[in-house]
Amino acid sequence: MSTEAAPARTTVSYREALTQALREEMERDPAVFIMGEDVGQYEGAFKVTRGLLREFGESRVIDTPISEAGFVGLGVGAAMAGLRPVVELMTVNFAIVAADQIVNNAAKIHYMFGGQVSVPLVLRMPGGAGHQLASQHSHSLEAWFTHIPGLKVCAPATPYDAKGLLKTAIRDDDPVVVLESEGLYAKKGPVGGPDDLVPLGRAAVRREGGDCTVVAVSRMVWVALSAAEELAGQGIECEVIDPRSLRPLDMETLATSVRRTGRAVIVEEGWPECGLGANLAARIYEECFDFLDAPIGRVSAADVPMPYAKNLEQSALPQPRDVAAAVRAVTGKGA
Amino acid sequence: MSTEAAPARTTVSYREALTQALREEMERDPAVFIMGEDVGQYEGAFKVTRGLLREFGESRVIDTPISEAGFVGLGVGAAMAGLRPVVELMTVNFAIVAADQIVNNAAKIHYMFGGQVSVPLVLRMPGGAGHQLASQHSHSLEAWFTHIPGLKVCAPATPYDAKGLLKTAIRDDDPVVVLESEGLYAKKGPVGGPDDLVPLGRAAVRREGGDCTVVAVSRMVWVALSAAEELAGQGIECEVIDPRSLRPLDMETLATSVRRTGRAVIVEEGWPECGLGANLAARIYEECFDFLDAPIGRVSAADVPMPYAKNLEQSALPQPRDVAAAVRAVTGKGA
Amino acid sequence: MAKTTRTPEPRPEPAAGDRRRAGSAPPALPDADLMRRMFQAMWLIRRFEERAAEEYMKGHIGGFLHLAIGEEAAVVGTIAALRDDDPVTSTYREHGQALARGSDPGAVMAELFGRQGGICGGRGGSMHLMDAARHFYGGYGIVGGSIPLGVGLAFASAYRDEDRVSLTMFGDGAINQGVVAESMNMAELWRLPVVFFCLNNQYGMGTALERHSAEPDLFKRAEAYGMPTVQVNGMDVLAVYDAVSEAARLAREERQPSMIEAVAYRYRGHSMSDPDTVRDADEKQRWQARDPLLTFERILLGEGVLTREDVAEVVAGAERAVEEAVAFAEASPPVPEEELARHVYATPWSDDARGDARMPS
Amino acid sequence: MAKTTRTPEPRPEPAAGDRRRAGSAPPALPDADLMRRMFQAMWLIRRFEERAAEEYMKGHIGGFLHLAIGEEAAVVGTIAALRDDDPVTSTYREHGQALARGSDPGAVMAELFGRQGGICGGRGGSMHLMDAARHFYGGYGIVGGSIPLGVGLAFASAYRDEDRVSLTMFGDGAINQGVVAESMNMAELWRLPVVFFCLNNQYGMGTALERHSAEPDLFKRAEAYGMPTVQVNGMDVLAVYDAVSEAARLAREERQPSMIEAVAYRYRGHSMSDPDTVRDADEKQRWQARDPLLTFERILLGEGVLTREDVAEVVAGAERAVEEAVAFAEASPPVPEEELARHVYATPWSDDARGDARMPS
Ligand SMILES: Cc1ncc(C[n+]2csc(CCOP(=O)(O)OP(=O)(O)O)c2C)c(N)n1
Ligand SMILES: Cc1ncc(C[n+]2csc(CCOP(=O)(O)OP(=O)(O)O)c2C)c(N)n1
Ligand SMILES: [Mg+2]
Ligand SMILES: [Mg+2]
Repeated sequence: MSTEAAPARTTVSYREALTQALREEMERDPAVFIMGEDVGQYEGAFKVTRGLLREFGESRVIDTPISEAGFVGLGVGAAMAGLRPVVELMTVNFAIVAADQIVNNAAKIHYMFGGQVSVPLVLRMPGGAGHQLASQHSHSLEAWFTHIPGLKVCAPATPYDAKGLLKTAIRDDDPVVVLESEGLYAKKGPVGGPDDLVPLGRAAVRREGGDCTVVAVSRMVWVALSAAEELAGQGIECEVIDPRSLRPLDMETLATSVRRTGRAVIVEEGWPECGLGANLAARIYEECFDFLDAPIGRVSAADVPMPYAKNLEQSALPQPRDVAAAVRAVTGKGA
Repeated sequence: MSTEAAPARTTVSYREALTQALREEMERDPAVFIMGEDVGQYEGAFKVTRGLLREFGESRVIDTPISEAGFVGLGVGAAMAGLRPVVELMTVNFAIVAADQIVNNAAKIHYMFGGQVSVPLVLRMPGGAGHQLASQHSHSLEAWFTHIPGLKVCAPATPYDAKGLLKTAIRDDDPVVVLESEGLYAKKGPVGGPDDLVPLGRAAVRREGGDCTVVAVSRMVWVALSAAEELAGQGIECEVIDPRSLRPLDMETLATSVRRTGRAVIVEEGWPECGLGANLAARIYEECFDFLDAPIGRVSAADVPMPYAKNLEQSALPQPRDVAAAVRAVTGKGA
Repeated sequence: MAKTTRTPEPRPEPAAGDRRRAGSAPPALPDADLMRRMFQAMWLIRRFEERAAEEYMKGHIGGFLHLAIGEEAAVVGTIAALRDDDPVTSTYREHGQALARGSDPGAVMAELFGRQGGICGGRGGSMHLMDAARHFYGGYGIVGGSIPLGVGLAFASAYRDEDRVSLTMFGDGAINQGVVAESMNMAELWRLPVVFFCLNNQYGMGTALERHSAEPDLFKRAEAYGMPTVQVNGMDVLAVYDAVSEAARLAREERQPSMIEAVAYRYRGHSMSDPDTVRDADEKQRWQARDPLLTFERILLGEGVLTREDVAEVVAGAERAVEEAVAFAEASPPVPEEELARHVYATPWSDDARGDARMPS
Repeated sequence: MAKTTRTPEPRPEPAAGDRRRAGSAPPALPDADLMRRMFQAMWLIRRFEERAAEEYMKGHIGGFLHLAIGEEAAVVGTIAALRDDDPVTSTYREHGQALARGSDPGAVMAELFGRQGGICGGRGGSMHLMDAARHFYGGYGIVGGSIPLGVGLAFASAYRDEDRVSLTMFGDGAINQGVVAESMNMAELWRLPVVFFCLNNQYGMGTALERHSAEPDLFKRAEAYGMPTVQVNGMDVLAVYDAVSEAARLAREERQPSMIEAVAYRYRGHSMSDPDTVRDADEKQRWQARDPLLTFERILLGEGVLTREDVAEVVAGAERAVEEAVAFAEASPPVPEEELARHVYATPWSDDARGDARMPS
């Protein structure tokens, strides 16, 4: 079930894994094009589109004005006509000005017109915090997008999944929101080849263990894994599960694990109220009620706008020690 | 704890209750003004501002262009300067184009500038479905707003609360989102006088009962109450609780009830994934884990864009029979 | 198509629609057969909407019902000037666009009735008609929100090196949505084959043009992007036809986007639920006197294209078509409730949890 | 202030900034004392930002750091022409606006350092400076998002019948955010006392003006709303001062909003993390040759307002002020972590659940 099980060809960064996915899919299908702010000449704010303008030219790698609502809507229209736009939002924070195009057009068109046209649109956007970018530039809006039927949503945590999920998203006939993590672009790992797709709706077990199931999303997978390391030293074995795809959600893998461990902690980078963690918790309680030996632990960002000061920001974000403490609390083991 | 306990002066519609709140607060404080689409000459799409243009003139009742992002932002700026704008979004569906102004400005300004200015802004917006308005006009976005620290959010279900909460919101120094219900404007009930405020963060027990706690929001309170009636006939007594305010949330009242009944059902008009119901469920599980005799039941809208056809729409929305079925399931009583 | 005003509309008292009043010499008339079909379409739309209003009152139609009665010239003149495969997008006030494109009136009425035989299977209703096979890409409910979609359809045409022109229709109130400005800038920046068609009926709901737009000459909005613009008499189907023909030619042959402002008037309230108390009676009467159907009838009789008998037959034909449409709608079965979650996704997955609504198929 | 271009900037090779080149005869010079203070402010900003860049490299400053080096004329000419109580809003590139308004350089540097003594208590950082006491209403990070706030501040002034003018500064790239169009329409529709100041440094991040705006003369955007506009040489502090003085007069005395496009250039990359590889070296050199500090120095020496010694003293004074600012910032304590949830709400509640972060106080 672990993606690492899949045949890994090379070891590259999460950033380069995304670039590979884009390059391969553009080579495969002429209907695929890239559009966004500074994706061409500037090669992307996070350099994910490096080299693509040179390779594919201005007709397929398009620098836009700072008009997110406009070019996301343009992407929806182009997708209705059968093209496969991959629209980059420089960050998830700027997707908010395009929320109406995403929620009222991309997510609704296939349904409200009775299935006459589909919207094979990919919206790539990095999110998360940790670089002192302060309140307006530190959002994790997994919950907002996952709330919306009509969208598909994934959040890769590894280079392998970044490549495999982005390729799947590009080939999918529905609008897919690919939530990347600003904190993971430099992360290195194995990636698959041109035909190694990662399906939507399949979680990955990142670490096996019998004492507590830790469900962690995107960058939090790594936070959870380092907490699991620490806990292992104290004799507490965590099973770390990465849902990878948030809509659809692989409840089976989550529930199977929790039924076995009887304990769960959820780790998210976003806010606690009406967040992803609350949703995962509610669904796990529903499916594992009789198996849970303790309430599910939730580790989220503090319920505050993100502060600039480094010490405040770090204390607002989930740290390995917070995860470890939550696991100790739900297992009743350890210090 | 029930608002009906408070001294009720007259019996008016939810719509008129809101009008009274606006009129009284505008008379009380010259810094209060109303702004929105067709709130003046047209007297509001739902006639909530009826008569106010005549009473207070064009300087305080302002018809806007169809520019939600622009006039919500204008309201934020005016609030920073110390005015008390009451901005009407014709419906919650149109607040989505203004999401950035709400999330990145209204909710963040007090914090990110270290408390130098506050944003005493009220955003009124009706939501919900049931009138065959189809996919783009049927949103219930309680979860989106409640997710955001820096905002306060309430959702009145009765005329008394509509008036009392709106007055509280107008006097509050923080941005408050008042989620009204299109389905409740005609609902009649008692209302308080000019000084009867309903505080944020205090739930109301709408009906007492020992078998199951039913937490219902906005219009769903009435759906829950009619289910409770039906169930009472079958010997199942529900305690129906209306949180009224979603941020802050009165967990104490909810938890106290669930600890007593040992069973809970949550009824929301919005979507199930990352919705309000999942959040309320997660928080109740956390605080009542050892008291719950069964998993919490959740009744939400179907996880689909809202269809136009009447029969489809009705089957997509929570009905009393759905609530009754959920209560029977969690109590194990009744047919 | 210069950056100047053609067949100007002196507001608030515009001259009766008549292209002979146009500043420039009128272009030659379209051929008689086309004009006959345009006249038929205008009457079909008029009768269809009058009947829809009745059915709404009877409770056969739910939700919002926005009528374009009075705007038939702008609607039909536009569609008639386009090629059948030119993509068109519109607002919630779009029955006419679908009918003018040739959509089956029965399927459109059945959609308003929310039946299985509806053109969108009952999912969309009056505000969300679509006929993709006829390149009518839909009616949308969020003001302004459909305009970038129209630019996207133009982008696809250019990307594939096709010569299709995308036309997107919107109202005077919609021009105040920021996304319209964003769309115009991108269209001109990338020279996309799109026509921005603003059907200026001088009100956004209850708000008069002068009370929502600082500059009532809306075509000037597009000039800010260096785009050719024109203002035409939207009550004159031929004036609209000429303007759209030229705009389509510019887009098709020169990849030059442009904006048309067609000044018109709606004879009914914003929607069936609007008591229409804001607009004054005189104003309505003045515009009633310029009914686009009568204006066009005068021209057609004058030019000898139609006889009085022909006109009567056109009206009767529209009547028959609407009768049949209602009959079809009434006979159409309700949408099966098992289909609630159908079409949420084009490629659904089978979810392990919470029943049908979670299991699109 | 006519809808015409003043001190035009022939692009891509603009003439050296000099108001004597202006089409119209130059207005009289501001008084010597004011010009001296403007010159001091320009140098303070220049040195402050050069030093901030160094501190960023040393890791003392985190997040994004956007420098306005090269744009000092536009910043100082603007603030100098306003009254001290005229509200000003800006973007994330706003160190200069705060300093020009008289904010304590130490408190600004401490904010960049994320310390308790920061002007926003370390919550905002470089992108979110505010000095409400000086009517500087903040720097904002969402492009375009702050512009309606500026209109709202103008609205408040008009609502209270005050004569304050709100000026909102934004970049060339920001003009493509739809909310800017919405804001301009409302400002002119309601005649609000606001000045839209577009600091056109000809790039939005790595995208050149011609590649993001269909019409590179950005002032034309405001003409679409019937607003007076002017384009000025943003490298010439006096040209900017004149334009803003007139715009402020229009807003204050005639409640007439207007737009100023100041054409300038930033000498550094978009932010410290921008390698600045897109812009070519020649272009940068041409604009370096027109350094606004040197241009102004020439004028001040020529007019006999300053001697060479005075100039040296101004530069040394700026140096000293920045030294003190850094010393203050370094000495300022870190923000106490218990204060994480402080200022989430102006009127907090005490929540019964999940600890401090849930209990703003
Ligand atoms: C973003 C948004 N805001 C508000 C509304 C409510 N609304 C529906 S139609 C309308 C008026 C639109 O006027 P106009 O664009 O002139 O089109 P018309 O109805 O006159 O054809 C309004 C305000 C909406 N649907 N979307
Ligand atoms: C809505 C939004 N989209 C994208 C960004 C990322 N971004 C930050 S600054 C910038 C360029 C802005 O250019 P301009 O308005 O000319 O201002 P300048 O940086 O040149 O001063 C971009 C794209 C953002 N902050 N907000
Ligand atoms: Mg209109
Ligand atoms: Mg710029």
